[in-house]
Amino acid sequence: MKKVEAIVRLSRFEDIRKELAEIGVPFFTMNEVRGIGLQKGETMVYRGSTYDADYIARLQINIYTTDDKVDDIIGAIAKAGRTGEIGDGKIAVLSMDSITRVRTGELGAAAL
Amino acid sequence: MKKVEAIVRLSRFEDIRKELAEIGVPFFTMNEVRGIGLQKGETMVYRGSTYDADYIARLQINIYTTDDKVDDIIGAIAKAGRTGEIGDGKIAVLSMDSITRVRTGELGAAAL
Amino acid sequence: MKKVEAIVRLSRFEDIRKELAEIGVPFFTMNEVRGIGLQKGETMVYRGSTYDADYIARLQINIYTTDDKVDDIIGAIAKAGRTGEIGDGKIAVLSMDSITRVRTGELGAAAL
Amino acid sequence: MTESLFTTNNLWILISAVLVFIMHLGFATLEAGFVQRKNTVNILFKNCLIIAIGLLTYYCVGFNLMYPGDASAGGFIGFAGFGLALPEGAAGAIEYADGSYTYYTDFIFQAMFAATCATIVSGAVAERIKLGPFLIFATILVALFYPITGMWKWGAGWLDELGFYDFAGSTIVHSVGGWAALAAIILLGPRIGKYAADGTIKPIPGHNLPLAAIGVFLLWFGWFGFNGGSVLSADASAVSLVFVTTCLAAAAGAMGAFLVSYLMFKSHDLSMVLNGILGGLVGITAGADLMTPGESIIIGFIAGTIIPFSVVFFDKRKLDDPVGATSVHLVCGIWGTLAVGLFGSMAGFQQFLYQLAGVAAIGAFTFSFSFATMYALKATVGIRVTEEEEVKGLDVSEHEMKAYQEVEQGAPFAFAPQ
Amino acid sequence: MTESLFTTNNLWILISAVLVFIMHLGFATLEAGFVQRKNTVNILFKNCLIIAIGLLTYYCVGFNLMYPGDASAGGFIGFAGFGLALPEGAAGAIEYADGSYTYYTDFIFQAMFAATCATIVSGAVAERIKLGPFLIFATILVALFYPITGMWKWGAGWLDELGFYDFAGSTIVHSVGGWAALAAIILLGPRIGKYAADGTIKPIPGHNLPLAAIGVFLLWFGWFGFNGGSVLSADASAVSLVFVTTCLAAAAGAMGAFLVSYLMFKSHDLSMVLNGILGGLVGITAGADLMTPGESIIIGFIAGTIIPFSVVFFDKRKLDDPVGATSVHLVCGIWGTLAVGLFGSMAGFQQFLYQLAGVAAIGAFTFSFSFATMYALKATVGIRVTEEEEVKGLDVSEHEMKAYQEVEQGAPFAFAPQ
Amino acid sequence: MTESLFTTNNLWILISAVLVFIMHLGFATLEAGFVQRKNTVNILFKNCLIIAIGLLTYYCVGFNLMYPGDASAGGFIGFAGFGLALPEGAAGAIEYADGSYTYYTDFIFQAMFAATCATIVSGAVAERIKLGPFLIFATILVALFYPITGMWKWGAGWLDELGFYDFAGSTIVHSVGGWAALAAIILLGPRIGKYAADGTIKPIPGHNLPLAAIGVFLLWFGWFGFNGGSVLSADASAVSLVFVTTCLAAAAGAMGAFLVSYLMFKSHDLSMVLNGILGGLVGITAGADLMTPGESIIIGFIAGTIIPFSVVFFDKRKLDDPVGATSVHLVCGIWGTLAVGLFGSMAGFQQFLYQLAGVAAIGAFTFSFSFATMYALKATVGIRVTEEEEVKGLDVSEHEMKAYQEVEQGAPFAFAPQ
Ligand SMILES: Nc1ncnc2c1ncn2[C@@H]1O[C@H](COP(=O)(O)OP(=O)(O)O)[C@@H](O)[C@H]1O
Ligand SMILES: Nc1ncnc2c1ncn2[C@@H]1O[C@H](COP(=O)(O)OP(=O)(O)O)[C@@H](O)[C@H]1O
Ligand SMILES: Nc1ncnc2c1ncn2[C@@H]1O[C@H](COP(=O)(O)OP(=O)(O)O)[C@@H](O)[C@H]1O
Repeated sequence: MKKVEAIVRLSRFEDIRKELAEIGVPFFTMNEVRGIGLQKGETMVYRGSTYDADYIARLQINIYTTDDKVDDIIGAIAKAGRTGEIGDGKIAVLSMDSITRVRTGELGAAAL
Repeated sequence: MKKVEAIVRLSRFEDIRKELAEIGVPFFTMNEVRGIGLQKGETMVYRGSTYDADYIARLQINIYTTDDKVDDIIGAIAKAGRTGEIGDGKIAVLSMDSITRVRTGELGAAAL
Repeated sequence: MKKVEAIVRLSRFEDIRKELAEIGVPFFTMNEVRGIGLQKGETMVYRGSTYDADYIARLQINIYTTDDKVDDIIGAIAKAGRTGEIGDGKIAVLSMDSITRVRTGELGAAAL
Repeated sequence: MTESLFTTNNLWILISAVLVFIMHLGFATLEAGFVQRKNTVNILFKNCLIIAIGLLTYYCVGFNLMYPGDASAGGFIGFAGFGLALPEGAAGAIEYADGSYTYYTDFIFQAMFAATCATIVSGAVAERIKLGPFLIFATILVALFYPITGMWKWGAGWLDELGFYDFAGSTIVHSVGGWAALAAIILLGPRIGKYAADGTIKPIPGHNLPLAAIGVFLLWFGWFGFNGGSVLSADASAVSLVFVTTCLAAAAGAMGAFLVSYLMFKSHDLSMVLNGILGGLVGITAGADLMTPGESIIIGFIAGTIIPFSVVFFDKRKLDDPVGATSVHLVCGIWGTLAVGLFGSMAGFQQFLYQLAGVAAIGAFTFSFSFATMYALKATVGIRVTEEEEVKGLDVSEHEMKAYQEVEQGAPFAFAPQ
Repeated sequence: MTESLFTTNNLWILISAVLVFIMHLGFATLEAGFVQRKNTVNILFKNCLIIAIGLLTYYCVGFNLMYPGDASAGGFIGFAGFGLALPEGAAGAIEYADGSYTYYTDFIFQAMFAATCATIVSGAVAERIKLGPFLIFATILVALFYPITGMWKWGAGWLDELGFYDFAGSTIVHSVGGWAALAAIILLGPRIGKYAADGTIKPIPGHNLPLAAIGVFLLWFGWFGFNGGSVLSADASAVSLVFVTTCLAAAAGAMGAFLVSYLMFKSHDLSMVLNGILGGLVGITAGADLMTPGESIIIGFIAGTIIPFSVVFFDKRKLDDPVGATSVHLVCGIWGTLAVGLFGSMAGFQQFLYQLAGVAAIGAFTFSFSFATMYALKATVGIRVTEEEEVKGLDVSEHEMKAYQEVEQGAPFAFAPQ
Repeated sequence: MTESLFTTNNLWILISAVLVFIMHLGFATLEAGFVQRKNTVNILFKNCLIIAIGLLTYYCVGFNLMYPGDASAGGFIGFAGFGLALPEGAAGAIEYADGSYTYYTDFIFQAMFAATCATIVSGAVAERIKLGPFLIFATILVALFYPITGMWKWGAGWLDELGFYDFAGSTIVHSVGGWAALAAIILLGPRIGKYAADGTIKPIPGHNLPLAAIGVFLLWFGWFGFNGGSVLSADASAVSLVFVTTCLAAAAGAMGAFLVSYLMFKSHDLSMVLNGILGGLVGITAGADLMTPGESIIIGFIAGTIIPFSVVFFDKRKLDDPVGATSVHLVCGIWGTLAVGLFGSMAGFQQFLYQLAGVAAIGAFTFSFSFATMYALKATVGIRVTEEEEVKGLDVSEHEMKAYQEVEQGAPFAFAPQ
């Protein structure tokens, strides 16, 4: 079982969500993150001094899934999340030992 | 060593915390996440139009732990986090290679 | 490939960032978390009643990296993140199966 | 009385009405700042409706209940009919109040006071009361209870005959609101989570203290009209004295609350200082025209020192009042009313007894009728939201809205997308 | 006329100007509260510049275009020259307006009204208009369009001759702003994301409802000067009646919007109640001096009930107006103007026709000239920010600032570091 | 002088006091908006206490130090005793100020001005000063320094004799506050993180610009009383002229800051426009009664253009002033005072020298005494919080509170639980 973590642009969220739903992955968890990468933050001005916003607002999408779906998920996110501009983000896959559904105690694929 | 990640209801937090303390896991890290799952967000109304809140506010609890405690932790969270209603959340276990305590540089179980 | 997760003090962020840049790790993602550990939250007073802030604000730094850099990263964060006071935080290393760059679809080290 | 002086007098009462009006914004922001963010829409909604309901019901029945004129039955109750009835003669008849103001000026100034009363309650019952029953209760309070006891003094009723004095309403407005609030919170019970299983207090801090501070400054601002307008003319000497006593009492209230809360809790608690200012203002209200500047400082300072004790007292008795309305309006209202017997140009034992009588009579009436009304509502439609609704917050459960929307167009979250 | 009465009259008009001034803060906070947080700096910036531009252009040309005196050409247009020209005699000549106010008082009171007009537009076009073109449009509106139609009535022009009545500006101020707003939003198009591909409305809730509520209360507060000052003297009888009708209409507007939006949407929508209060105020403005209290309640209540229908109507027509300015100022402004023919001391079929004529003439003029101006701006410099800028938010893309900074010194985020 | 005119005059000064009062809310919100969120409670707390302390100390000593009457020693210093002493005759004796206002009116109007001074300092020293020493400094400033230099001019002292003119206090109020602020920030040093190791400026943006905008509008609102009330009567001609010059200067200040900051930084910086409005207001204050409308626009515009230069100047000199108080109150205050010698009915070389003399004398006195006081405090109790406290934020370290509480009952975080 795997956990897929994707760091993506906020503006691509709606499309990624749709794409994931289409490949049968409608459920996930997400949180706000701040990215420091090739793409730089906006240049801001305050009282005559300019400064760069250090980071860029990003969305992290976390999906617990079975091994067979991993490639589809990566494909879906890569497709819907792409703008082609620097800053599109990353998709990481981590090994997951187990998953449990709190409501029922079900384990593994049944918990998803 | 493992990292246990649990996505739970905010309203169950106090109980989960107590339950974890009882089984000897008083320390952890948490963050706010937004869940998209079987349970749908609230229906909201604004100026005559209704819309659904896309996501549901959830809490993610992250616990770094030794292998032997994993089952206890899952049990504790599953017990205290359960309401029986759809939307209670998930508990995932990820493999962790190492853990270091920043203050001392201690490694492994000693770092916890 | 590894994911390094570090829970650190917010006030150490600037130094950690510099230290990471020096060892050739300029890019990462971070998010706000709340820690419950040995260090306790501030004692607050409101209308005559005291209470403890349950948690402590912390920063989680997430770095996707190749295996060879892991030790350097741990070293850098441990060095720059240390104050020596209780509450300096933890650095965890998780196994990562793959990493993809959304913009290009590149895989593995090329994606970083 | 020249037309010119009449115009000036009338203008001041009108401007005072404007100032008292903005106190409603003061209450709205104060209360909004002191509740949790999840109940903000609810408290704003209530404050908007209260001023609307207050003005309309005072138009329909309140004014003629409070100032029944000849229709008064023994000084206890009277009613001069529904709606407004312009007295014989032109609208602006200079004779109406001896050249001080017109009939309509009288109405609008009094109407602004009336709505204040219900607003006091809304803060105390915040975060857990059902919207519908609250609005019913507020309507009854403004339409009936407030004008009835108001008439006892200001409508030339029996308390006025007796010798009771309440210049601008420490008792008639503030304590009345406070008694009603007390009755309501006894029946409502504390908010979920305010008390741990073992009974210790778990503070539920307000979500936006700048809003609360805005509220307090606006209330002070409005109080210039509340007290200054209660002179009921623009008389230079009287109004300027009232301005000085009002301000010095507010300032002394701030210092009193500051010092006592520092001594008691070793903290510089902004919420206490804010309440202290209000306590000083409520305290001076009964005798703002009777005190020297020095006396007003004493009265305000004592009111300020009362606040921390009172807040802790109510909290310990599990009378949960998120904004401190009972401490500010009820306790300091009583203090201010009694202070008329202790300080200033009317002070004296006899007067003190009259003041006690007024406090007791109005308190007994308002508390018992409020309690009965709330009790009836509780027994029938229920007055408290469900536990689930309360935990979710009234904004989502009663209004399907959020006060601070996070979702932005083009992005699911609250910060600018890249 | 005694010097003393003159001083009092003049003082009231000055104080009214102060009250109307604070309406600009009301608009600023109302609009800021109803937009998304990423466009907050932009809306505040526009509101700061509008009042500045409004006052300066009204000084330069507006005042003498609106009150051309003998320079008027057949009551349609006239211009008495640039800048202010103190009439012969002392600045404070009691003769200027028959002892009601001085020349400078006249100017400052009128100037405050003028700026209001442009502010109405700023809310409707929020979150997508370019700053430069908006400021050009606002300047033209205040400098030319508003004074021209204003003159038709208040400058003793042809509509005044005809018999059209508009006490304080339901049409002359509010509808004019509303028509200009309508023209602008037609040409601008809706905000990105307001409509799904299939045309369904996707609400974009305001980011800070306490700010919006502050705005509405401040507007009501200022309206005491807007309507009360339009009596153009401190006449006790007239001003006090206007205060009563204005307040009761606002209160009834709140109730109307509350009830209808509950019946229509089964929700207690704060944003509707806030708009309802404003609708009631706009509605009573044309006839605030003509109505009995009872009639003012009817007018206000109807205005309030119009709001939810109107908001939904515009939304369905894809006329995207984030703050409801067209519903409040245009629709209720028309309603209030027509109401003068239906209720109150001037009611009558003849009068109704005059009112219709005024609404139509001023509407046609303002809408077409506003449309033409906006069209020209659109065709040349463009009036809308790019899609990318809109999604990012105007604060970052036009101002390189954020309204609520998250980064704190010593810590990258918005909470206290340990 | 009729009783009626007396009543009107007095009423206007009282209303002006009310307007000046609300400037304290303006300062509180402006300063709160411009600091980081972690220091919000602290700045609000200081603003609450300053108005309280200001009123009380002005009552105790300030008023009689500023207006010593016959007790004045050569026009340099004098003291008429502690507390207020109602002059012989009735409180409202029409003779007190020749029928313009009563003794108590005089006091309350002046007391509101006094507190303003200390508030100016609180913005500049925000985010790093210790609460206790700040309060001590503010008390000394209001109780001693402000009344002493104030007496030199307004108390009929030596500067008044000389021919120095300062209508409503560009120097006497604003620059005095500004000099004290400058002395304080020199001794305090910049906030941690404001300057990088290499000396480059790292901006620390304010946390809530809507609050700051509310502050500026409220200050403008209050300025109608600040300047309008300084006419010291309701004289129709004088007050209306002052209203016009004040408003036009504020508007021109906005435009000046807008244009210059656009030319200098290529940005539409809201914080600069907000400061520009205030700069225009401070600039016109010294000669608001002497200027034509056109001259007031010039003075205001120049004040507005000064702002961006001045802000950058202080920033470059490492004089860290989070709210721009020194630029607004000190620099524009000096400009406005000198402008009396350059424009308007008193302009002339001789007058310019008098103005220079006043600026220099008051500046030298206030700066050196403020510096000495702060220095003494620094050397004894210390004036700056520890680095740890500063990084944590003063709200948590000095008040154990947060301005925006995140924890909600039933949930550990700031959004509605499900
Ligand atoms: N090594 C890394 N570890 C964790 N997150 C990273 C890493 N590199 C990049 N990111 C995240 O991905 C985002 C996009 O990366 P960036 O280098 O700007 O563009 P791209 O992925 O298109 O080359 C960054 O803002 C950051 O959040
Ligand atoms: N595949 C998944 N990956 C990540 N998070 C998930 C996944 N499925 C559900 N979740 C999280 O768990 C929460 C609860 O899931 P839901 O399906 O609503 O209820 P239940 O777990 O009781 O069946 C969701 O809101 C979401 O945050
Ligand atoms: N077992 C754990 N799992 C996850 N996070 C932890 C764990 N233990 C501690 N932490 C995180 O590390 C932070 C610091 O830990 P703490 O025990 O206070 O100090 P130290 O690491 O210096 O001993 C905590 O606030 C918490 O966020």
